[in-house]
Amino acid sequence: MITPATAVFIPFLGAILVVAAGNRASRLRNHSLVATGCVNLAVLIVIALDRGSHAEAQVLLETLPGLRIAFHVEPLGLIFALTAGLLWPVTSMYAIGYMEACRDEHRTRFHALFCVAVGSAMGVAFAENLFTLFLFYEILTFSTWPLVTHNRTPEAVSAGRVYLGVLLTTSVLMFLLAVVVVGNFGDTLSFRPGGVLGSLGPSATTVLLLLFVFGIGKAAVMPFHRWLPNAMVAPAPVSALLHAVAVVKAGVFSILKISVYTFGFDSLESVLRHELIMWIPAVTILLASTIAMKQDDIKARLAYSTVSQLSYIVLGALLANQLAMVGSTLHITMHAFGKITLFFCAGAIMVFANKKYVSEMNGLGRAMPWTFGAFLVASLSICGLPPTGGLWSKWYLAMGTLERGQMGLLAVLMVSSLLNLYYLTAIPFRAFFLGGDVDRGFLENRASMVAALVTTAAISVLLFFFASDLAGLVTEIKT
Amino acid sequence: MINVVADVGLLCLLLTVALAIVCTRSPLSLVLLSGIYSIALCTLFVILDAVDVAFTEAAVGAGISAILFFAVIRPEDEPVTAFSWPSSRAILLGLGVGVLLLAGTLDMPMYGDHLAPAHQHLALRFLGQSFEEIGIPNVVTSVLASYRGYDTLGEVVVIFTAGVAVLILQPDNKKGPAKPGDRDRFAPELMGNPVLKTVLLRMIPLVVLFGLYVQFHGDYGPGGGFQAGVILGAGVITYGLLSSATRLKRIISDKWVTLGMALGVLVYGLVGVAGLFLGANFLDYSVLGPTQTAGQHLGILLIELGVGLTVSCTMVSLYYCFKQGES
Amino acid sequence: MDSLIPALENHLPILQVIVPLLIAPFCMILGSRRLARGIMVLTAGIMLAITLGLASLTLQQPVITYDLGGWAAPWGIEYRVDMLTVFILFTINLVHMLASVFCLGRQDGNLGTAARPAFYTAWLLCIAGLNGMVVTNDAFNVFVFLEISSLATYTLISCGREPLALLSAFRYLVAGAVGATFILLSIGLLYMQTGTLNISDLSRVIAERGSDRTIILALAFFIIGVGVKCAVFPLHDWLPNAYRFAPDSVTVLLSGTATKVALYVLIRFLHDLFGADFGFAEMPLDMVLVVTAIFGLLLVPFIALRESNLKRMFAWSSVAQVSYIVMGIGLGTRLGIEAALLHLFNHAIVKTAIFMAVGIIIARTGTARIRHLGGMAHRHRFASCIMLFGGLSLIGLPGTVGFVSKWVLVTAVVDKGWWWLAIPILAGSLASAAYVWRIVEIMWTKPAVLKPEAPAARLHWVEWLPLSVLAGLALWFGLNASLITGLASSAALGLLNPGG
Amino acid sequence: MSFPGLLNYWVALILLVCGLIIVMDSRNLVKKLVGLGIFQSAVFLVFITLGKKSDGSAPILDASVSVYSNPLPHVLILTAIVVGVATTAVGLALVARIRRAYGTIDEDEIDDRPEVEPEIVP
Repeated sequence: MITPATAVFIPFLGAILVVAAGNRASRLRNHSLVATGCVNLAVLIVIALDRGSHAEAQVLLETLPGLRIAFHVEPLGLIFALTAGLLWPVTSMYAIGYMEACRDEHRTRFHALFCVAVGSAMGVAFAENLFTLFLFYEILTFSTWPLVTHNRTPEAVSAGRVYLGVLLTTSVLMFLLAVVVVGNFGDTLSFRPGGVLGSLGPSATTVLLLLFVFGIGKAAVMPFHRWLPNAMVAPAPVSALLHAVAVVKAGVFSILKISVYTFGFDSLESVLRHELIMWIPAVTILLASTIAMKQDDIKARLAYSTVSQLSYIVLGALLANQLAMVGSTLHITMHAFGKITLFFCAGAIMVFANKKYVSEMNGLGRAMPWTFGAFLVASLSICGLPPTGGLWSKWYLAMGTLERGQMGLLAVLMVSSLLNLYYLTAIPFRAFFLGGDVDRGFLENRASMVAALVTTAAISVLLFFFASDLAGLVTEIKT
Repeated sequence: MINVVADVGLLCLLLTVALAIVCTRSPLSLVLLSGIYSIALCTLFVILDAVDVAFTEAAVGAGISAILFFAVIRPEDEPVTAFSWPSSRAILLGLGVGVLLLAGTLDMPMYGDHLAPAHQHLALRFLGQSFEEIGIPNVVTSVLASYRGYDTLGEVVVIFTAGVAVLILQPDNKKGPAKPGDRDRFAPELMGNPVLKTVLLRMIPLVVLFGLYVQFHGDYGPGGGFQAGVILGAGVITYGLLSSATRLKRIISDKWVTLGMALGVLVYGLVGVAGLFLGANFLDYSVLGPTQTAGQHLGILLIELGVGLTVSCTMVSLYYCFKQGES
Repeated sequence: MDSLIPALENHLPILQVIVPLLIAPFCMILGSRRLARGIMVLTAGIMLAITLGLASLTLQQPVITYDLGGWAAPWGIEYRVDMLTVFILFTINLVHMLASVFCLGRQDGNLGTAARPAFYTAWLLCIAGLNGMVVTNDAFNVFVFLEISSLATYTLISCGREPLALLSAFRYLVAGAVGATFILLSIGLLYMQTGTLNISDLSRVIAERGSDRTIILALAFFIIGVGVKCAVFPLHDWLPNAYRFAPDSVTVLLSGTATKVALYVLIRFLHDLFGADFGFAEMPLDMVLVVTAIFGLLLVPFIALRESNLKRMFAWSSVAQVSYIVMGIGLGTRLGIEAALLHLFNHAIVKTAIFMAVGIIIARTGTARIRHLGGMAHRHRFASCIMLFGGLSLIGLPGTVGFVSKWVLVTAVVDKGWWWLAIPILAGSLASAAYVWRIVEIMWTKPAVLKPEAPAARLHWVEWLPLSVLAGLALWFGLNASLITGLASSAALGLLNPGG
Repeated sequence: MSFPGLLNYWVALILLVCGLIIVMDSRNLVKKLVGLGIFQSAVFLVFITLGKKSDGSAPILDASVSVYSNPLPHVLILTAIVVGVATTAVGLALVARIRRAYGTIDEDEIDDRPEVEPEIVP
């Protein structure tokens, strides 16, 4: 019986397997980790092919009348789940290599929590209502806290405090409050095409929208973005999968899903001062890009780049038209593949060359050609240049701004892309063309890590050719 | 008229003593003052027709409480200054609360009002029908032991709980070396006085006899198991004070005292359970005898015995425990 | 035999109380500690069984009454069992059952050999008193049984190992006695104006003759008196130290039962005695209770955050959690009471589990200082995980019982039209997250401060079994709360519409 | 309006406040218990006064008497007095133990002592 619930529970099962195998049977643990990922991916593909039959809510438990833990399949969630599901086995392989290279003692805990986090992301993707969404959103928050503080150093612990503090404060004070408002004043907590807020007035809708946009702290809309750069103390695979894909995408995905299925485009358009609200993510896009340019630590630069890119998706959600929605959804996938490649590369540079600052990377290109090659491809995808998938998402987003007649926002998108181009491609440029006289030999000696980053870069390129299928999937939504 | 004058006079006395207590710091004076307070209060209760309550207050407030306080206070607690005003914060708070409460009293029925709601509802039946239903003239005993017999079971359990509590709280003697001599600290000469000793020893049988009278006459006059228990306990304790607690323990060991405490509660409870087995409700005495009043009589006699047993044993137990604490 | 069983069925309300009440002195007579412990657990089991029996009876017949001594209601003392009674009985007897199993694995405080059976006697008296307060329908009888349980509680608290346990017990005694005397005075004033003591009869007479200043005074005295016993925010002073210095098993018992029964008495008196019309329409009781609750749930977590002792920190958290229950009661609506009851049950099981886990850690390490907790999570995994789970429930995260009751509470405030109250409720949750996470951070990420204790003391079944049961219940009711919500909702309905 | 009127209640009220002041204000544990006793006795006085009927007599049935005072408050206060003395006894037992542990019965002196921490091997 393959249902969305299966896809949610397989990673949790994987966590149990990993704990059961433990450090003593480390080979078994590693194999079961990758195998779980592959099984999960297979299940997701089966669900995707058979998506029509899972559109109805599948209720697991009814906590209270009206408060159900239930799953369903719809295009947005499916695309998010497929993205995370495809990247998970790849990241697992990378993580196994990385953690062995770091000789970490707590690998079992690490891998088990990783599984839990992926499972929660699946839960967010397939959530049928706001309660389920919030439940898995919070499990995701708490299960990634030990990963952020994995090193147990004072910096890691204090970064963990910021991480949890921001995410919990926003989610409890605003997100939960918004859920309460929807539960009590909306028609239902379930997600319905066209929205469930028919009876709510425009001012209440506006407040509610702001509560969601700022309350979903994982979307890192400024000023609630501080947790993301802080979370970069975590090991590279965590930054890669969780802080480029699962956690942050869970945030923006939630905003997207809520704007499509809880508000509906009609409600969104009725929001007071809509133009002004759309400028909230736009400001974040520009500011974060500017800050990213100044960062020398490569992971910090990538983190601010993520903050900036996430707001593209939030902006797409707020634009409230079909083109922008397609653009946002595509951007979830495109940015995921691009950014995970960048984080893989950053991790590889850290492990192989023991470098973490951009200014130290001159001339590393010859020692690590695959890594920096992949870095270049992924940078292009983030900037939205052909021949990468990133082009299409930005294309649709730009069309969306045009349809709404927001030339200012279009300009923001363009300027930000230019900034991306500057601060991302500068890194492979330095590696290949500057300071080339030092011969370091060939450093890329862990096949699993290199394979992972090359795979994700290749998929970024492949997505350039298959974007229309994804876009077609999104247009199935009746808005 | 004389009642009213006495009432007002006693109220004034109570107020004076209470104010004195507020300002006194010496524990010895405090205990003596609270004894005076109790006696004034119990006289006032007599004037207000509450003879049973007055009896209890006399036995408890002026009797047992004082003995217990004396067992705890020490000469070294006496402060340098025996007198101090309470802090202004407390006085202000007290005055504030008092004025608020004063407003609340204005709707209350006047003193002695025959038409007050309190005298209408339940009281009418107790005064009018208890003699047919229970068959004893002391209405307080009827209500106490039968209509509200379950409260009295609770009361006995409270006493038992206090006994258990004090037993738990008595210090373990194994920890500290026991000092010889367990005479009362505040009046060693007094208790050592041969005249007093002889007289008091002769009086103990009379005290016990009086206690038994109160126990069994409670149906007809003021008194009952509780007062009797206190008097009996006091008699036994007097013996301990005059000779020594150790000698008293040889006659009535603390194991027996504990047993008696528990047994009294059990007697009371089992009389109630007997009702269950005879097909009635818990504590329904009517089924215990051939007629309703006979059953009630028997039930009340038995439970009063239980009360007396628990109370007297608890008193002795308290005495033992506090003695132990002194050594 | 066949005739005895239906007979027993009729007497279940009284058996609920007299079984422990009469077994307690029996325990004392036996004089053996081992026997006393066995009897204690057995009694707890019987009491839980009686509660379940009563529950099945109330399903057939919404209100069961029992005339003590065979005297009809206003003249004699009456026992009255309805859904609300059963709900509370179930809560406290469940907690008591598990706490007494847990107690088997603990040293019984700082006691001499002679006093050891007495500890179990006091334990049984305490729970008997609490049960008596729940079942009775007589105002004065509430006072008597309150005193039985209170005296036993003071005694149990004083058994703690540290000498400050004595002072804490003494302070609780003074506070408790003042509170109980206020309640007594309130009962006296009510009697003065009505001439009766039976709760249903009182409510009838008050409704007939209307309220006056004396009744208002009685209400005020009652709220203050019972507020002390519930440890409602400004009257909570006795609780933190009492919980901290009490023996671990006693803390476990008290946190799940004593304040809960006091809260029940509050609900019962406000609705069944004074009447909702008087308390909530004529008097601004809703405002008073809600405002104190807001202060409690926003301020207390900050005290907990600065606390240096683990046990006292969770005691402060109890004060904060009581505020949520008081807020539910203060709303005065059906949903409000439902939320209060749910939170009462949830907090009882969660806090009991937390104090058990704390007890396990203290027994192994000999300290409850928070700064000594570094790395404890890796040494005592099971207990730490339970503490974490309990902590998440205190915060009220979805998937835990704490979420369910807070959700219902928020629904209740919105339903009453006071939707702005949702903000302090959520802020209170966040504030509790701060103190819970402080502990989690120390236990999981800080280096160990203490030497590992020499023999790795394994968990005994009396430790893990009750903990697992509680954690299982908390998890199950967090995910599927329909059973407990249904019970709470019908209890609240029965309270507000006793007829239908 | 007969003379004592509400006087008994007012005096009871003052006694109540006196008791509260003693309990709150005093630092001596024995005095606190004495204050508690006064506090409780004020409530007893309220009950007994409300049971009084003018020209009544004690509620022991007798052919020569026609007006009896109300017996129910007497019953309640009998119980309450017993409860009070039980509380006092437990309180005093606690005070005796506190004295053994600290050598004093003054709250300030006890509070001034630093808390004893268990021995810790770092």
